[in-house]
Amino acid sequence: MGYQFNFAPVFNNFDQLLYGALITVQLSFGAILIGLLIAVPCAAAKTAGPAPLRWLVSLYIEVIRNTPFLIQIFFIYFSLPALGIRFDPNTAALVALAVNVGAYATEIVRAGIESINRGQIEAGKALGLKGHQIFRYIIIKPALRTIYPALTSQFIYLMLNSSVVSAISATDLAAAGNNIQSTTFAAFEVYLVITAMYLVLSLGFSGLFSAIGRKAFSYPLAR
Amino acid sequence: MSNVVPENTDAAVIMRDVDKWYDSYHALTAINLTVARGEKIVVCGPSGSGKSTLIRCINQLETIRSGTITVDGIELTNGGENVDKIRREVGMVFQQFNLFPHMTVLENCMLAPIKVRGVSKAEAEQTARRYLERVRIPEQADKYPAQLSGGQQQRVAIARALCMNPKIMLFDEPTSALDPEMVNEVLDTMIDLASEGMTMLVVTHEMGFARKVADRVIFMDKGEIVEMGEPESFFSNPQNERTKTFLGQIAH
Amino acid sequence: MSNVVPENTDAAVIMRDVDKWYDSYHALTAINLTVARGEKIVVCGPSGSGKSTLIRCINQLETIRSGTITVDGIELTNGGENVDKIRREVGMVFQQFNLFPHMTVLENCMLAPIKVRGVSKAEAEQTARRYLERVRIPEQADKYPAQLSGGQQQRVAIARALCMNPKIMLFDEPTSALDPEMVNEVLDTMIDLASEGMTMLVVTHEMGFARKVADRVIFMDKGEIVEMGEPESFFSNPQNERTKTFLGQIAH
Amino acid sequence: AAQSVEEIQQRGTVNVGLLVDFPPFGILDQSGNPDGYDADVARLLAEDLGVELNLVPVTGPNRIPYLLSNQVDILVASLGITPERDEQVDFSQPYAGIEIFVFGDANLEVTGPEGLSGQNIAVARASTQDTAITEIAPSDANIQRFDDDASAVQALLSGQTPLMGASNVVIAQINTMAPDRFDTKFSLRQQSQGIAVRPGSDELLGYINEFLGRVKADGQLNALHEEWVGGPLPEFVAETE
Amino acid sequence: MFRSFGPNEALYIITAVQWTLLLSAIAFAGGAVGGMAIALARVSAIKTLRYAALSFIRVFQGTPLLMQLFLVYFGLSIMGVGINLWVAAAAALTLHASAYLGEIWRGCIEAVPAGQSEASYALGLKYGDRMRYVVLPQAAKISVAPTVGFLVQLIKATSLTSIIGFVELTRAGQIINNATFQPLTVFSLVAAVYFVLCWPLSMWARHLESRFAVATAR
Ligand SMILES: Nc1ncnc2c1ncn2[C@@H]1O[C@H](COP(=O)(O)OP(=O)(O)OP(=O)(O)O)[C@@H](O)[C@H]1O
Ligand SMILES: Nc1ncnc2c1ncn2[C@@H]1O[C@H](COP(=O)(O)OP(=O)(O)OP(=O)(O)O)[C@@H](O)[C@H]1O
Ligand SMILES: [Mg+2]
Ligand SMILES: [Mg+2]
Repeated sequence: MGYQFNFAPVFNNFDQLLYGALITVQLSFGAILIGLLIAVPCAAAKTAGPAPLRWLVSLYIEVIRNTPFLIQIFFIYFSLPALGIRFDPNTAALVALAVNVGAYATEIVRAGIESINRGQIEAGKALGLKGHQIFRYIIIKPALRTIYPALTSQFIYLMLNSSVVSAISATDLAAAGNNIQSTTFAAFEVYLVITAMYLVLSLGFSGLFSAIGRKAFSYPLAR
Repeated sequence: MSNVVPENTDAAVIMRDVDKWYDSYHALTAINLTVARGEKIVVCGPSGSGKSTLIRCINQLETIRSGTITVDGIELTNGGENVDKIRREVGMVFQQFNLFPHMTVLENCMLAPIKVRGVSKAEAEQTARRYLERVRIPEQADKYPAQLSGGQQQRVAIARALCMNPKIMLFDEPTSALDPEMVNEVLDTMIDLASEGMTMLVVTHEMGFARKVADRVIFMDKGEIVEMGEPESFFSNPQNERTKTFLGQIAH
Repeated sequence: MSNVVPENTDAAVIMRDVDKWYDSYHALTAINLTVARGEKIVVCGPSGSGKSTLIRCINQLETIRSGTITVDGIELTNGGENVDKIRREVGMVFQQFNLFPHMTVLENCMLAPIKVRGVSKAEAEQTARRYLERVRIPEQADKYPAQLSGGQQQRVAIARALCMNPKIMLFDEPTSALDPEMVNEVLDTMIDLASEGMTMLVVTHEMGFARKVADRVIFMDKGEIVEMGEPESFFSNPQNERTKTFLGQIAH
Repeated sequence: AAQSVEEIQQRGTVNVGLLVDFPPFGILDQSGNPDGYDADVARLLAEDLGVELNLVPVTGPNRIPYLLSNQVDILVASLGITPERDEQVDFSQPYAGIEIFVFGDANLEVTGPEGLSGQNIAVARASTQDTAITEIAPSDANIQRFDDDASAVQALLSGQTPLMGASNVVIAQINTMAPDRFDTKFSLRQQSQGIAVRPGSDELLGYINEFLGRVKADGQLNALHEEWVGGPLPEFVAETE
Repeated sequence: MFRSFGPNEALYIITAVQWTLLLSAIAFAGGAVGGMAIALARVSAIKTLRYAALSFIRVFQGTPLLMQLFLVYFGLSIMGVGINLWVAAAAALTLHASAYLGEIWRGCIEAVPAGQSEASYALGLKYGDRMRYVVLPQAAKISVAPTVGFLVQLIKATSLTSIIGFVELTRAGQIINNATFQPLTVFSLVAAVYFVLCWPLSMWARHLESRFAVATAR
């Protein structure tokens, strides 16, 4: 109603938005990679590890899954320095995202491991393979294939969630938008464009992930 | 062939007073069995009688509560390091094939030799191709399990086990998940293997196979070995009541 | 109810030049079939020949591409409102029973009469109990489907369909999901029904039932009606080659 | 859309946007209601208008959008009067004033803009400090922008940044909190704060200016300032007509 | 002006949980209605409806809730719909929840065997009765576990309303932190309160899931 849309400020600063998007992509991929490196051993520990380790992993998963990401990132950036642990904002964002996605991915990967037929493990044992070899060569790939769709949506959710890291002055896409918005006051226009950019990113991510999935899991499934 | 041979140091498998419990369920009771090298044994009996449990104890896929099992002169104590030694010498073929779906046929056959025996890739491949030839599917080497018929899959499973050069082969109902027209191709492979002198323990209800190949047939019921004998006398003149009933049923 | 009623005004079902496609797959080709009121027809044929498709077209669980189907004098045009009218007059029993698992037997039987015919709850219950009596399981009225045996479930399914007072009943392999010992209890129920004059189209391979009950037997292959005749001549003297082969197979 | 006094009086309430995380200007009291200098000024104004007061907590970066999108009628939100903002909103004469400084780690030698080189400096996004530091900082200074002043203070206190842009008021508070850890480096500018209305609301703005003139003259505003900030209104505010 | 962290501050944070709960309740209620509509549209026979629902899901599952909050908040008022914080938060959360619940429930509806619908057709039941008496009751049973699981996600998602200034649990924590400068204490407390809310729900969801797995295993 009488509102004059003005996208000029947005497009004049589009390079900032692109840079922010680049950071968002970097943060997301970094977190996904580290998150997987956390998740796979944690899931292994939770299915086959000693009791105290299982308990520890459960604690990690439950704490992360039952508290908001925003609180987690405040905690990491503002509270950890009191314990002598200090990250710059983008690193703190990366750590928070990785720790967060690691917990979710652990649960997903664990479900995948548990979906593997016992017969596969027994066949490995009967061939003389050791526990870790069975995990590495027999279990993990089919397990990841089973849970790949769930993992993919979790990764996309993580990328969207990363918009929160601007609260600790990380310089992601949302922060770039906030900066432009706060100097140009074209709030609606800025958020509209950013939202569209996130949509493009998430569509791009799911396209990319399914391409990776097709490549990585090309073996045929039994009918 | 030599039968109840107690202190036979040269036996392939010696089971002495073996008892196996699943929690409170007594699955095997006082099993005594000696298998000579090169001997072929067929195990039959009703469902739930403990046939699978028996042969799974031999390569310790199940742990026993009491008694001793000696395989190829190595005594098997629960969870000890001997388990690894023994599993290297014992090949096993399952009802459900259990091929690794994410590896080609060739990769399925090469994995254990490389990782367990430490042979080179080239050598593992050579061995794998030799055994695939022997089970008569050399041309399937680069396919994935899901692309093969059940009979072909089971033959790959046999080749995979053979690639470890085992001294003893265990078979747990290798043909019962197969469509009827594929049973024979797998049995033929097993007959070949038997004729080459492999020590074999086979759980099966294929009585034709038993008659042709077995040195001894064992009948189990409720966790016990109820009757044991050469196929001729076993089939024509069973001693035990339960054996008679059972043979009557499967003859149909 | 006046509609385009071609020659036989009194027929229960008339199919004229019916063609059915699943995308690019031609499932039914030029089907012509007239079913008189009170007639019992058995449909048989190899798997995939289109038997289910044929009877599912009659109450438009499948939509046809061309041709006409007239049921009880009402012409069925795809998606039109006549569909509702027709479904009220046609009962159907499936291979997999398809009882509603979250309702008791009684509720299963009462749902459609109340919601579709708008009868009162009391009346629906009375009807339901009557038909449960007729299929001989009045005492199961308050159980849930999962608490019944397969044969009992199928009889409930028949009762449920009867509660709508249909003029025609369709059966799609009603006994093939049942354990052998339950087949007869369901067939008996169907024989009862037939003897009371119900128009029935039954897909089944129970040839004993066909001999006893059918006025005509239809043999289908590759989406076509290949042969049609009275049971006596159909079984003793089939004309078509494919029919002969097929009857030879199922006779075993 | 422009706003008129009549419209507000007819409605019977005035919606005033203010910060609640900017002590002592905007805070929440023990029971969670907005309070502070800004809140009291708003109360005075509502009383003067003869209408109910509806205090709407806003955040630093979103203050102006709140106003422009009609969420609030007026901002009494410690909004520093700057030329850029003046293009977006209409400012009243100053009702408060602060001086903003670069402030930080006592062990750090910083005397002017060149001292910011290579340093991390925390500011509240879109605050006057942000603008001022962005203007003067060398290109290799790393300005970290947070959603509000408190987060920036938090970054300084937790050691995440050695420096921040802060007002005299915030500095006073940090010093009571952590005496001797930090000191003032150099002044950025004196900053008057104004009450803001949507552009074109001239009549409303006239009313507010007249109101501010009165309460400055009769000492009411000064009393509030004494109460909350602990000193009289700064000269450059009190003088302005 | 600086306070130290005491019982009053703790109480302030803990009482803010009521807003978190209220927001969650609103979002869940709105999401339940919207989600049901989306789920039904997704399995509808009408192509346009299916595609419309799919686009809705793509957009709302493909963009951050944070942006949705900003957009709804500033956007609706720009369009002349004068709204307050409550309406904005409720609207954005409802849209968000609708998209996710819609997808979850669609899966549950599709998990009801096709034979159930066919039997209903064959009995002459119309769309409404078929859904209401046959399909939805069965889908509902399957949906309990994933729905409870999503509720946890929703409770956590309400923390994002703090970014548009809504004073719920997270924002209360920030405010107290700004006054006390004891982030370790403050954020630990806030996290603990969320944990107390969410953990029992997570456990319940897991319990339901395993019970269902057992039920379907037979
Ligand atoms: N992991 C297990 N836990 C508990 N009980 C088991 C387990 N495995 C087998 N059993 C029980 O032990 C008994 C013997 O089982 P086993 O599998 O050896 O029988 P089988 O003779 O091989 O029967 P089948 O012909 O059906 O394969 C059965 O009663 C079975 O229920
Ligand atoms: N929904 C469908 N989509 C595509 N093709 C279908 C569909 N339903 C059936 N068909 C195909 O149509 C053909 C006829 O199917 P139909 O179910 O009528 O066979 P049938 O004679 O009932 O077989 P059976 O004895 O196995 O039940 C089959 O080749 C089948 O694969
Ligand atoms: Mg067995
Ligand atoms: Mg069929």
